[in-house]
Amino acid sequence: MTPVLAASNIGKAYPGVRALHDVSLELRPNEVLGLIGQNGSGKSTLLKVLSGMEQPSTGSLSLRGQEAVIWSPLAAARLGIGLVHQEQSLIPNLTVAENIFFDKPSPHRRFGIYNWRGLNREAARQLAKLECDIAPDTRVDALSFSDRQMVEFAKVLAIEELVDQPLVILFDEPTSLLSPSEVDDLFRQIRRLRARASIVFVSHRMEEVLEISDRVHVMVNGENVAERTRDTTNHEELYHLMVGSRRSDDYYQESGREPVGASSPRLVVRGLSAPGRFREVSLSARPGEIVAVTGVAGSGAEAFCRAIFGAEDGVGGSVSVAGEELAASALPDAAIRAGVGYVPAERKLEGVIVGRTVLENIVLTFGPQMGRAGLINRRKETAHALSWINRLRVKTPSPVEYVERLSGGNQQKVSLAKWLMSDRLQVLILDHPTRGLDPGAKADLFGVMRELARQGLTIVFVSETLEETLGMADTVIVMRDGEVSARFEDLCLHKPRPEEIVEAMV
Amino acid sequence: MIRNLKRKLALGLGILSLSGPAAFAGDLGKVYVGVGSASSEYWAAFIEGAKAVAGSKGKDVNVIVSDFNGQKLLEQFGAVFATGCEGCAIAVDPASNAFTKAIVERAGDAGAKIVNLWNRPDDIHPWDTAPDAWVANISFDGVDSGYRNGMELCKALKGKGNIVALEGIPDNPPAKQRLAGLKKAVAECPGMKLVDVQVGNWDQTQGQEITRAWLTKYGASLNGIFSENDGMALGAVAALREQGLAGKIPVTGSDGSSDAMHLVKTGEMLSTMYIDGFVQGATATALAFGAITGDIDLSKLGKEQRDFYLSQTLVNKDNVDAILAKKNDPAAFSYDKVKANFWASSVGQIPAGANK
Amino acid sequence: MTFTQNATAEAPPHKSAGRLTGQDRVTSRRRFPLRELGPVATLGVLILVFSATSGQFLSAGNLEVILESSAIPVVLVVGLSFILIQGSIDLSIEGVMAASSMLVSLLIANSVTGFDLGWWAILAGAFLGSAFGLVNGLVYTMLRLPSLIVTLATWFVGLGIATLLFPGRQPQILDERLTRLALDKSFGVSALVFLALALAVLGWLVQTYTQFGRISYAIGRDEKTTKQSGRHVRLHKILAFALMGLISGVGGVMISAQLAVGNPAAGEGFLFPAVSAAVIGGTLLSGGTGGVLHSIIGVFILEVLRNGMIQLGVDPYLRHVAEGLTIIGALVVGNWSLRARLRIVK
Amino acid sequence: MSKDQTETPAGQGSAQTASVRRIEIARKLKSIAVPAIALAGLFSTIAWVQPKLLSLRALAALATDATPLLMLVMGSAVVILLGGIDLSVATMASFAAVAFVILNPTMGEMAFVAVIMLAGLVGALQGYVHHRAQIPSFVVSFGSLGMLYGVTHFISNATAAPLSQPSAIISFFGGRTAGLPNGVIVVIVSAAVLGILFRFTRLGREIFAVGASERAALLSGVKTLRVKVFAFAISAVCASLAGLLLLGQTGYSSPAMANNYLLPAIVGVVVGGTAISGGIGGIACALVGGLIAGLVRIGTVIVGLNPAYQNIVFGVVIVIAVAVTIDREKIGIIK
Repeated sequence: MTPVLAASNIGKAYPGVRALHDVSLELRPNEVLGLIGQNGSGKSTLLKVLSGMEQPSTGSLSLRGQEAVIWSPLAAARLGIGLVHQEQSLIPNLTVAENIFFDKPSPHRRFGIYNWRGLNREAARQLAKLECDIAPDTRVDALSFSDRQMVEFAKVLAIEELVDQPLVILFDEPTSLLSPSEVDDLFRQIRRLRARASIVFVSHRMEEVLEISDRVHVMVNGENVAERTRDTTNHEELYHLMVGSRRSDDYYQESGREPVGASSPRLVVRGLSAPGRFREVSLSARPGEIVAVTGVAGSGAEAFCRAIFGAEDGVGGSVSVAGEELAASALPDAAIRAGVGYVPAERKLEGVIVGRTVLENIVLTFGPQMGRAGLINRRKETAHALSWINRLRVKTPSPVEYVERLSGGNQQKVSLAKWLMSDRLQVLILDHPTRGLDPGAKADLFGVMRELARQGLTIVFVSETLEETLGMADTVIVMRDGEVSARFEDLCLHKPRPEEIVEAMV
Repeated sequence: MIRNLKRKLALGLGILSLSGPAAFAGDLGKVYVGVGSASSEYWAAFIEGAKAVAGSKGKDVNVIVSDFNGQKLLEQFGAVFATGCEGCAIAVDPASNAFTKAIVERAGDAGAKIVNLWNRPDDIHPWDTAPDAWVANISFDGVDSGYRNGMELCKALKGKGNIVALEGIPDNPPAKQRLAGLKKAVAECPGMKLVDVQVGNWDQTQGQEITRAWLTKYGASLNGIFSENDGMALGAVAALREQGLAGKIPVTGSDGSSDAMHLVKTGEMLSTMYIDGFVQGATATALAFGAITGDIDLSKLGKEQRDFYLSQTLVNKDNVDAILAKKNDPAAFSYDKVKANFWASSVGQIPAGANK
Repeated sequence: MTFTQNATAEAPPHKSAGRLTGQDRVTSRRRFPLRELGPVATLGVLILVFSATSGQFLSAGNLEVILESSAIPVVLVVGLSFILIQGSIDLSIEGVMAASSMLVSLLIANSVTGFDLGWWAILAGAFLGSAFGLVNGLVYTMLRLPSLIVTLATWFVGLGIATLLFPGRQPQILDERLTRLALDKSFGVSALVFLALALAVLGWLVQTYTQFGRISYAIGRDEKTTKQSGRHVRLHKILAFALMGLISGVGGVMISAQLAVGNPAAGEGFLFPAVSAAVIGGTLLSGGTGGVLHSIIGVFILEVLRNGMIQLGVDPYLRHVAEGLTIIGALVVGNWSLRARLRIVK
Repeated sequence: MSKDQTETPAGQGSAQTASVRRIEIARKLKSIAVPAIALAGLFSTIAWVQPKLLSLRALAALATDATPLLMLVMGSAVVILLGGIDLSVATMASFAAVAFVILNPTMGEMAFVAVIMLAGLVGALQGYVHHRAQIPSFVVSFGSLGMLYGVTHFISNATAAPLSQPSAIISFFGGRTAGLPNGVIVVIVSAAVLGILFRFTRLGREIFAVGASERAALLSGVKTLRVKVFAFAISAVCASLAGLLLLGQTGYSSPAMANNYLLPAIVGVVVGGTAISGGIGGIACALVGGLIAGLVRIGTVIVGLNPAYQNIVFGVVIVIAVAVTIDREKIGIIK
C-alpha cells in the first residue's frame, strides 16, 4: 500500500553543519513509527523538514503518493501534517483558543477579524477530544506545564477538521517533560488517534518507543542507520545501534554502592512550606547521601528543591546546611555561601547564561574567589575551569565557545561545573538533571553524581523517571499535592517496588 | 579619485599643526551666523539682514542652527574654528549665557571677529573679554518690553485686575528681563495683581496647556495674560478661543511676529513688542565687517558702541497696520549704507545688571 | 525598539509547574484588560488628592480641560501601544507631527500660500504621516536595524522637512472647518476629544478582535515562534509603523487645528510623555504586555498630574520634582504586589 | 560513561589558556573593527572636504568638544550593557555643573568630590529603586530626569552662573598638557578604568552576566541588586564628569546646559555596536560609537550644509552608520 508520507534521500545542511544526510523513511497508514537517536542525531531536524518548518537541501517528500513541497507549518497543516513540539510552541500571552488556531486557518477568523465566541467554542471542542477542561480563553501563561502540553496536543488535533484524509502527526520528544501518569494519558491518546492518523514518535526513551511504536528507525549523526520492528528488537540492541556501545548492565553504577555511613546530617530541612506549592516538608541528608524527591508534576517536588536553594518566594520553615541556619527569606547567594549548589531544570533560562562563553559560565560564581580584592585572577580561574571542562568531558570546540552553541548535555555539564569549581560545596540540588539528555550523556551524568556522592557530597535531585530514582537514590521522598506521601530509606539494602512509589505518587 | 584624496590628505598633513594659511588683516573671510532656529520668522528676518550686508560685499552667509541648544552650537562653531577662521565675520546667539564666553574666546583664537546677540552674562563685556575679537553685543531691552506690555495691560484693565505671566526658557536673559519689566509695571499699577507665573519655555503648545489650566483655576477672576513671547501668546489665545474668551481677556506678547500682529489687528491680542531682526542681522554683520576691514578701530569704540540695545516698537491696534506694512529693502542695507552709521538704530548702552 | 529590553516578567517555570487554582483558571487578560490595577489605583489616588487639595480640580470645567489636553496624547498612545506591544519603539512622532502640521497648514486655506484644498489638505497630512511610518517599517524590517535608531533618524528627517516647508513665517490657518474642530464644543468638549475617544475605541477593538492586534502580542512575546507558525511578522511590524505614522500625522493635524497655525515645532514635547505614559500604564517596552487601555490610563495619570500641579500653583521648577516623584512613587506602589524574587524587569 | 566520544573533550591545560586568550582577543578586535572602520570612513569623508581638519590643532579642538559626549556615552553604555536604560544622564551632567558652581565658593576643590559623590549616590538610588521595586529603569530614570531638571533649575534660580572663584580642577579640565587637551586625558583614563572594571573585576563580569540573562545570573549567586546599584552609580558619575568637562569648556554653568546630550549619548552607544537588549558590547565600542555620533553632529557644519538639510542628513547618516556597524548575528531578533 502507498505510504502516507515518504521522505526519500533527504539532506539538510546548515552553514558548517550537516544535520541530515540521505535520510529516507516511509510512514504507513495508521502506524506509529518510532524515531530514536542521541541528541544532535538529526531527529528534530527531520521532523522540522517533515512539518514544513525547514526546507530540505536535497531529496524530496511525497504525500499520499504525490510529490509534495511543504512550504510552511501553515501549508503542512492544510495537508494534514501536524507537529507536537518538544519545547512548547505556545505563545504565553495569548489565550488557549488563539494558540490552538495560531498556525492554521479558522472559520472564526475571517479577513483578520476574530469571532471569539466561535473560536472559544471550537477550541473547547478540540480540548474535549482530550477530555481536558481548560477554559479556552485562559491565557496560556496561567496554565500548568502539563496543561500546556495538552493544549499543544489539541493544537495538532485541530488539524483533523482541516483535512478529510488521514492525518500525519509528528511528536518531538513529547514525553521528556511529562510525569509517568501523564505519559500514560498521552499514550492513550496516541492509540486512540491511530484509528485515523499515522504517527511519528520521536524519543530517546527506548522503553516508551518500544511500548508505543510498530516500527523503529534509529538515527545517528544525521543518518538513518537501522530499521526494526517492535517484535524483532529490544532495549539492548536499540541502545547499541544508538550509542554504538552495548548498554552496560550497571547503567546507574550501582556496583560501587554501599550504605551511607552513619554521620551527623549535613542538610536538615524542617517544616518547609510555601503557600499553594508545598506544606511542612522536612528532610535530613547525610554527607554522601543521594536523596531523590519525586512526584507527579505539581506535587511540589521541584518547588521544594528550589526553596532549599532560596529560589522560591514566601517560604516558611527552616533550612540548615552543616549546622548553619539559612534565613527563609535568603536569596540564592546566601545558600551558595553556605555551600549549596543548584542545577535548574530550565537549562537555557536558568542553568546557563546564554550569550556568554562556556568559560565565563563556569567561573561566574566561584572564579572571583581565586583573585584578590575584587580583582579576578584570570590565569588561575581559567586553568581551573579548563580542568573541569576536561574532567566532565564537556564537548566544546573551544572553552570560549558561546554556551548556547553546545548540546543540551554539555550545557548541563557546564551548569554543573559552575558548582564543582567551589572548594566547599556541601549540598548539590539537581532539578531534572537528565531532562532532554540522550542515554550517553545521562550515563555520564549518573557517573559524575555517583563520584561526587562517593566524595561525600550530599545530593538532592528531582528525577526524570522512576527508573532513575530507584537506580540512583539512597533515599526517596515521594510527594503528593504538596505533602510528603512516603519515604523510602537505604535503597541499596532493600529497594521498594516501583508500584509502591507510583501508588504514593497518585 | 583615490589619488586626489591622497593629495588632499598630504596637503592636510603638510600644514600639520599650522593654523592654516594666515590671511593678512583686511580680507573678509567667511560669514557665519549662529541662529536659534531655522524655522522662525524673527530668525529668518535676521538671516535676510545679514545676507543684505554680506551680499553687498559679495559674501554668502553660512547659517548654523542651534535649535536653542547652546552646547550644540558650541560644538558646531568649535568645528568651524578648529581649522582656524581668519577674518571670519560671525554673528551668533549663544542660546544661553553659559556659552557666550567660550564662543567669543574661541572666535578670538581662531582669528575671527564676532558679534554676540541676546545672551551676554552680566559680568563680561566686549571690552574686557577677547576685546579685539568680540566686536559688540547687540540685544533688545527685555525690561522695556515687559514694562510697556505690562502698562498696556494696565491700561486695558483700567488699572485693576488679576493677571498671569507665561515665562520663557528661564535661563535666557530676555525671560528674566521681560518678567522684571512686568513687575515694574505692576508696581506702578497698584490695582493690577500678578497672581501666577508659569514656565512655558517659549513654546506655543505649553502656553496653551498652561492657559487652559489657569482658566479653570481662576475662572472669571482672571483678567489678563502676559506672555513673554508671541509663540506662547498664540497658545494662550488658542486656549481662550476654546472657551470663547478670545478678545475678552487681553493677551500681550513680544517679538512682533506677523501672526501675533494679525491677532492684535483682530483684537484677540492686546499688544506685542516688535523687534526688527532684519536690522539686527544687518547691524551685527556690518559691525563684524567693519572690525575686519579696519573701518572700525575696536580700541577706539566707546562702551555704548559695543554693548547696546536696538530700538523696538510696541505694537497695538493703533499702529499695527503701519508696522505690518513695513518692509526692509535689502538695497538700503548694503555694507556701505550701514557703515555710514553703524549705530543708527541703537537706543543706548545696556545698563549694568540688566543680564543678572 | 529601542529601548527594547527583555523585561519579560513571565511567571517562573516552577510556578507554572503547579496545578492551577480555579481562580487562576478563569483569569483572562482579554476579559479583564486591566488585571494589574496598579495604574488605575494610582490615577484614582491622584484624583482624590488633587480634588481634596484644590477646589477647582473636580469642576466640570477643569475635567473638560484635562480631556482637551489629553486628546492628542491619547491618540498618539493608541498607535504607540501597538508598536510597544510588538517590542519596538517609534521616536519619530515629533518629527512626523511637525512635518504634517506644516504640510496641512500650507495646503489648506492659509495666510501664506495660495492653496485651499480643504479636507484634502488634512488627508495630505495624514498621508505624509503614514508615508513616514511606512518608511520606518520598511527600513526597520528590511535592513534589520533597531527601530530605536531608524525612528530616531526619521524624527530628524521629519524636523528637516518641516524646516524646508517653513515659508519664513508661521502660516495662519484660515479654513474654519479645521480650526472649528478645536473650538466647537458639544458636551463641553471639542470634536478633537471625540476623535480621540473614537480612535481609542477603535484601537481597543483592533487590539482585541483583529489578527493584527493579536499577532502584535505574539510578536512582542515570541517573535521566533510566531514566524515559525507561518505568520508574517514583517508585514505586521510594517503595518504597526504605518499605523503609528498615520496617527502621528493625524496628531500633527490636531495640533494645527488647536493652534490655528502651522508650527514647525508642533510635535515638541509629545514623544517622551507619550512613551512614559504607555510604560506607566503597563505597556512595557519589552513588548507583549499592556495594551491601548493601559496606555490611556498612563496618559491620564500624567495629564492629571500636570494639571493638578498647576491648579495647586506649585513652583514651576519644583513642579518637575513633584511629577518625577509621583511617577516613580506611583509605579512603586502599583508594582509592589507583583514583586517576586525571580521576576526580571529591565 | 559512553565509550565513544565522537569529539575529543577540549584539549589539554596550560596550552589552552594561551589559545583561550588568543580567541578572546580576536573576538574583541572583531567586534570593534567594523565601528572603527565606519568611524575612519566618516572622518576621511569629512577631512576630504576640509583637509585643514588634519592639523593637530584642529584634531585637538574637535577632541576637546567630543569629551563630554564620550563620557556620557561610556556611562550610558554601562547601564545599557545591563539591559537597562538611564534617561537621566544628560540632566545629571547639567546638575553636576550647576552644583559645582554653587558649592565651589564654600567648599573649594572639595566641591569636586562632593559633586561626584552626590551624583554616584543619586545613581545608586536609581539602581536600588529600579531593582527593589522592580519597575522599568526607563520609568525610574525618566522620573529622576524630571526631578534633577527641577532641582537644577531651582538651586540655580534658572540662571547661568560664572565659576565665581577659580578652581584648579575645572581649569585643568579646560586646559592642555603638552598640546593634548586634558579633557581627552580624563576620558582616556576613565575609559581605562572602566576597561579594567569590565575585564578584571567580578562586578564587570557580573554586569555582562546580568545583561545576558538576569535570572540565570541570580541563580548563579550574582547579587543582582548590588550589580545594578553600582552600574547606575557608575553611569551617574560618568555623567557628572561630563558636566564638569563641559563646565571646564564654558566657565559658566546653566541648568540646561547639557540636557540635549541624551539622544546623542544613546545613539553613540548603539552605533558602537552595543545591543540595547544588553550583554553585548563594551567600553571600546562605546568610545568609537561616541566619536561617530559626535562627528556626525559637526560633520554637517564642516561640510557647510544648508541648515535646512542638516537634520535630514544627520538622520540618514545615523541610519547608514548603524546599518554597517551592528552585528546582526549576535543580537539575533532585532527590535
